[in-house]
Amino acid sequence: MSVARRAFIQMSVGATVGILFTPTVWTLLDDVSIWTQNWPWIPTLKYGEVKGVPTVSKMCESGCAVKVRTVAGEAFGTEGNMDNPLSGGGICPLCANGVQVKNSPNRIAAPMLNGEEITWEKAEEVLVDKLAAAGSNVAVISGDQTGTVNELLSAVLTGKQSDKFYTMPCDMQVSDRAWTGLMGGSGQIGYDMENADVVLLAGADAFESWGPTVANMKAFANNEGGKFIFAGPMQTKTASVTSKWVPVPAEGMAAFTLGICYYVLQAGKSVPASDFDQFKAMVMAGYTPAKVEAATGVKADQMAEVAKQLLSASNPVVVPAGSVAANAAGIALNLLLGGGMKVLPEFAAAVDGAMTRSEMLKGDILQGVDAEMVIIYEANPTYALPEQVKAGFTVAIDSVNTETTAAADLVLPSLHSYERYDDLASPYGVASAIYTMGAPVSKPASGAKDARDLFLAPAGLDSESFAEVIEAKVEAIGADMDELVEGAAYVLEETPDMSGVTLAASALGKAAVPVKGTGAVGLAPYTVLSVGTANQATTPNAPATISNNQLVGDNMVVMMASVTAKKLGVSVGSKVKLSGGNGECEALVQVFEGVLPGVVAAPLGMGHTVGDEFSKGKGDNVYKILTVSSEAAAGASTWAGSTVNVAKI
Amino acid sequence: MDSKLFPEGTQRCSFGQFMLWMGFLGAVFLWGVYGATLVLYNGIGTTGLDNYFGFGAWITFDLAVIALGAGAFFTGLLKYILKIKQLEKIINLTVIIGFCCYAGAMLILVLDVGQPTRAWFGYWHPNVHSMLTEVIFCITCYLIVLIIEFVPLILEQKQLNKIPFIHAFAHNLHVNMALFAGIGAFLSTFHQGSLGGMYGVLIGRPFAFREGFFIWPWTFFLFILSAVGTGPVFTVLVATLMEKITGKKLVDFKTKALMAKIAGSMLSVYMFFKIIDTWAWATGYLPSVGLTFDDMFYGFIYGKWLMFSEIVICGIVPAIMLVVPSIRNRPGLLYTAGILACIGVSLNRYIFTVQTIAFPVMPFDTWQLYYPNWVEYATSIMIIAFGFIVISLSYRYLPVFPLETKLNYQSGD
Amino acid sequence: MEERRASKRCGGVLPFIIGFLATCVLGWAVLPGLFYEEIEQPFKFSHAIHVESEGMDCESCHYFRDDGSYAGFPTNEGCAECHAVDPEEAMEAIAEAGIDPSDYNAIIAAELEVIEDNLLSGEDENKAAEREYVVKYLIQSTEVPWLNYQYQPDNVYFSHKAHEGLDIAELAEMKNELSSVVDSAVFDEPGEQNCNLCHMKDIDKNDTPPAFERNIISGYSKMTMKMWKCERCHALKGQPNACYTCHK
Amino acid sequence: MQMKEFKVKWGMVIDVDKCTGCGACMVGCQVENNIAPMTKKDPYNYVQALTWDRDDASNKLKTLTWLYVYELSNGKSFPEHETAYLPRPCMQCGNPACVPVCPVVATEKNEEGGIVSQVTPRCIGCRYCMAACPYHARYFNWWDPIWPEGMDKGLSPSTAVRPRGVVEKCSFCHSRYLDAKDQARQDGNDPMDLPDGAYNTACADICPTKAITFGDLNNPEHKVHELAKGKNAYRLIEKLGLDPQVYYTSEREWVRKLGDNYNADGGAHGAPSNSHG
Repeated sequence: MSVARRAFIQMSVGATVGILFTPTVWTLLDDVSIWTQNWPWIPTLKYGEVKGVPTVSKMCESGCAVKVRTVAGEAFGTEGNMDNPLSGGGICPLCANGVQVKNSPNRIAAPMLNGEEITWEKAEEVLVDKLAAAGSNVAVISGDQTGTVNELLSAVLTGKQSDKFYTMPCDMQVSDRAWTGLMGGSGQIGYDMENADVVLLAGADAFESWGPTVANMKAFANNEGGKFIFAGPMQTKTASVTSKWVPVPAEGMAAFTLGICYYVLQAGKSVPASDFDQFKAMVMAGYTPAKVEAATGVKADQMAEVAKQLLSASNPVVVPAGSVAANAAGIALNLLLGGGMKVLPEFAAAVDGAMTRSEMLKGDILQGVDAEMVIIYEANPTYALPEQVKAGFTVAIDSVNTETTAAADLVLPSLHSYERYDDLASPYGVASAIYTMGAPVSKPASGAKDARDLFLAPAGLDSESFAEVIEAKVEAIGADMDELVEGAAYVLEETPDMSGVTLAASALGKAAVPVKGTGAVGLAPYTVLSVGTANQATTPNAPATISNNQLVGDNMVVMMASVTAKKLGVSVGSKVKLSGGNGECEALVQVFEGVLPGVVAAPLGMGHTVGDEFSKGKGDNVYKILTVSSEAAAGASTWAGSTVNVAKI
Repeated sequence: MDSKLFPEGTQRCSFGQFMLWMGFLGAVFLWGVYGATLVLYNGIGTTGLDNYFGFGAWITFDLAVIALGAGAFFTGLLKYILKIKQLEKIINLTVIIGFCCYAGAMLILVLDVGQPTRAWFGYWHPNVHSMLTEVIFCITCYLIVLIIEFVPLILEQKQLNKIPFIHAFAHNLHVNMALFAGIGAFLSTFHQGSLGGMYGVLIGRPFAFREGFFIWPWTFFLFILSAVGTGPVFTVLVATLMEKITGKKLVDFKTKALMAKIAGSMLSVYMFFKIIDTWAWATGYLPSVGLTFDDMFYGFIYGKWLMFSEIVICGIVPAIMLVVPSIRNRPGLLYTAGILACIGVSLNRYIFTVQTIAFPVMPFDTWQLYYPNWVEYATSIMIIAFGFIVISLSYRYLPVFPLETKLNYQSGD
Repeated sequence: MEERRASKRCGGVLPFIIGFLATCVLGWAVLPGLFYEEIEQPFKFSHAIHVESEGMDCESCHYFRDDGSYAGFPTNEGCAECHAVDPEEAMEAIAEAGIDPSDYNAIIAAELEVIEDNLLSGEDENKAAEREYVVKYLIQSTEVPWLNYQYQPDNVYFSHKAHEGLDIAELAEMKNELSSVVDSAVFDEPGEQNCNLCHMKDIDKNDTPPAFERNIISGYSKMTMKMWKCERCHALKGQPNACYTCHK
Repeated sequence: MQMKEFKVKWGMVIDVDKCTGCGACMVGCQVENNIAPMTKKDPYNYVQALTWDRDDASNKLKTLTWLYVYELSNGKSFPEHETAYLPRPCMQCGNPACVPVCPVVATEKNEEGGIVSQVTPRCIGCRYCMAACPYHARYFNWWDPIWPEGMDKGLSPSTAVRPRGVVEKCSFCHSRYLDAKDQARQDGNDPMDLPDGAYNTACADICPTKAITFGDLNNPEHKVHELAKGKNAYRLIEKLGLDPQVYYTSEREWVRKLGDNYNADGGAHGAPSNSHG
């Protein structure tokens, strides 16, 4: 071959060697390796000063005292607030996701009239007109149990001579019915689990869904050596850490509690209540262990054992939940034992014409609401109470799209907890009257305004903004604004007058009798916070934490003991239809031995039809199959004792 | 029309017929390409792999083809280093098969790594302690060697070979082929071993973990043996398949039998150690971590029958069939044994890949099932189609089989 | 035969050397420059004016927070302490003048008092720069998108606090080992600030900020310290080189 | 098997008897470490839109849960049945199975308190480490991370966002460690001798029952030092010799028994009641 070609080959060889003697190739490779490490579509981070700003979060039922973590002023996370007794550093899974919900595309951007976006001016106009037109036939449904906003809204009603104030069904309401209704007490019942040496959770799923969950868990954590016993139809998450689980059907809880009273009375305990003798007679006659065992299936010796532990304790406490009767029985038992049950005073009101908390809890929403105009504040009755609410004109106030806002005539976007002034007064169950408030951490999302301001005038207030109402509240209760803003809580030490409290003997005697529905199996609806609550749908990061015992794909999962499954002729994974109340649910079967035989446990809070992909179309809505039965003797309605028929499909 | 390109003195099917065949293969290949595109563009979430089964069909496929492709290095070793003349009659085919298998494995690996653009980090930031690094090194290097071994065959193509430069070049390569064969043998032996080592070193996976010799767990040596035990028979099977398809005799049975004999003896050695290893593992290691042999199996999918068929039906049986001359010399039985052996080694790779990670080590953890989805199948089949295409082209245009003319077009010998 | 071999020999060495030298020169002198594109900073910020004329010291903008984190670039909040243009007033004025707040040129042209009266600079050139800052960022309450000459990606956690104590004089002993990491010129006249070790030398005396040189492949700054440099110095100083010492 | 030992040894002691499985820790972890919520649709990927949906979070085999809470059962039937919840972070093993197998040194056991690092920009996504880890503590990004519109503005500064195709895992929120060291330097304290609590993980911080205790196992000043030696302390599948830096404790024997395999005796470390060191 020719010299030219060889020369060329050799030159290129030389060139190749030469380039290797320069940094070019290596730096080039290095740059390429870096190039492979930074993809343009992957979001980059924001840097700056990192702070933890204390405030309150209203996503769970009781509300959490939180610190919002911000970087360069932008909120990115939520952590607990060490200095606040409601948190002690911990928070619930819902509030832990607060910032993500705040930034969710599911937020409502602007006021809407029949689905059309309108201006805030227009919205206010419509609101005022409708209020005027409705006259006294106005109702309020509030999903907030602890906020001063309820004073504002109730004042609006008072101004219009209406008493139709409703809260969503909650333990606080049931407890109040028992305490102020049946037993003639005043103030709010609380339970001191932290200092008790024996705690009987009579149906109260205290570490997951009952009362101030986080405060309860903190109490549990700090209570060294205290013995916790859980009684209920299923082994809830609470039961996984208590030292004992006593299987008791929901409708039998009152009778079970009275069954324990039997032993306590036998031990000679008494209370200076006017109807004590009547009560004693009623229990000794009607609720002997044998009778209770017959009615509830709970073994007498189990009750004896529990009673023994309570009696031997120096500071026992019984935490009831479920029906009014169950609460009354529980309170009675506490009075007999004289342990860690507390009675909390109510904080002074800030708004003239506002109802007291007890008055607010009187309305029985399960009986149905029918009004010319219904104002719904951060509640989701269209989802949780599909049949109860009828209205000529509905105003829904919420920060995100829900079934309720979708169905409402007028929608007013509200600010997220982290964007507004809000407060928490004595969430139900806390051991002492405690007040916490929070100032805004983030700038409001574009278009968002504080919808509560629209009700200042109708409530007869001349304040500029709701913030002033909060200030008034703080002043009224005699707390220090600055300390509260710093995240500290204000505690009110005083006990309301207990004279004239009765044991509601006559009513309780009848009301405690277990009333069961007609369905084939009992239904134990349960709440897991990661799934959500009646008012708060599943949060963005929660789905990864929801177990396949609640949700598989888009199918809800119901749990039952193997014997129940055998009886119903179903097995793990079989698809079933549950029918009860006036509705039906579809679900997959999971066998879980921690459920009372003859009972099916179903998770509440799924099956949303409106919202983001994290809740919409996930599972089915158990509220549809709950049966409302009336506790005639207690003059209230309850979901306890719901039953369902199960059909394989 | 392309008859000028055919090897000296051979006949091939009509161009139209050939195109039809290629069209079919091409279609299958494109189906795989579609699957591959989805994987590369949307991410590996597209496949049936998950957090429990990070390794699945792809890795199994890779290990299997690499084992079966071992015919290339081992035969090369025997022919060039140990100078077994007989084998030159089939050596070309072994090289082509080796090339297909390794090239295919590489393609699959590109899909299998989550960040293909970083695949070369194995060279840029190597971790010398990792068996996988060794694999990456050896496979890439060995693929290059195979290409070098393949090139002269291409250059011997009738028309190309007329060019003096190419002729000379091809000749030079041939002279040095022994060197490459040597390098190839070394590289291939090592990564066959490393592939086994990959599993043997998993201290967290009782199903696969093995003690070993120096830095190499026993699986290291077992994988080498199983590969050399099956590679040659696989070559024989391919040759036979080609004969069936083309209707020509391509390799004389004497050579096939020799290959089978070699494979058979290696396979026997392998089975001997494999059985000892399994026994030691079941009775020695497992109890030491609180586990029993039975714990390792579950239901039908992960049942004991897998290991039984691997070791007995597809291990001991073919080993015997191949070493016993009277059986080996019956074509039908030879091929059966060969097929069994190949299934055996593939099963072994599958068990080591999937069952290893399927066994729930934490007592409260559960056995999970793994189903590869069509994307994994399609891409794997794509590789097989690729192999067929390469071999078809080579057969049609390259002088792959030195004996072809002798066996088919000349009467007697 | 003879001449053939001869030609082979000379034909062998010469072309080789030519090729070798050619690429060497290319590789060292020409190619490296081709990998960078120059990007100007958002506006002309003069360190010189702030430091020399106004007598500010580095810490007044670049300081450690109480948690030990480092406030690198000043925020509008900081700048507003001196550049006292009230965004709200300014926006109102702009609205009154009927100008679109995003139309910077129009705002600048309008020479509104709220802005003009509060400009601190003397010379027009500097005034223009200051005006640009005020109009584009301060009153819009958007932070200045400074280009960081020492840019590091999100996966790097650099602690200024940990490097606060680095002493140039001390490092001077390792001058040679560090030659490829730190510009040797730094060691010639060690300033009391050790920032020069990694940051642009004597930036505090700089009037017009130099362009940001962006690598067209990696997108990093030319001055971005690559990992091997960090590792070199850590090794020399006996500091850990664990991944998590610097990565997140 | 040589253990790597360092002056500081960050570890956890998780009290199974306190964990109610509420899931707050898992949410806190996702938020702290920028783990995107799982969305079925990828609006930015046209090809994705053409094919089937991405996995949703109900498929536990495709989720990214650095910290995962397992539900344990004593296997008995009603009424003897009992449950417990066991949070499982990365064990940060002293003798990790995952580290030596990585072909590109994307993960290592080194100083920084013996936390097993995972550097995702280096990771090539071969998933060999996942095959190696018996705790399933390592997770693969099967899909690109996508935050629903607007949600990506609230990202945490503590962890870089990972692209798809790389493996990631719990890092004990180690950038909080770096922060804590800076704080110490600022206050003139020794960054290598942090007081108990100065550095805490997101999950331990947020846990309402304080079931998770975090600290330096080597430092007698730290609570974990004693807790890890408790008579009910144990570690998961210890017999394999991975030497985890995460300890569990439970007074319930059936829970402890579920911590390791006892189907055949010959266990290197014996019963879980006395298991450490």
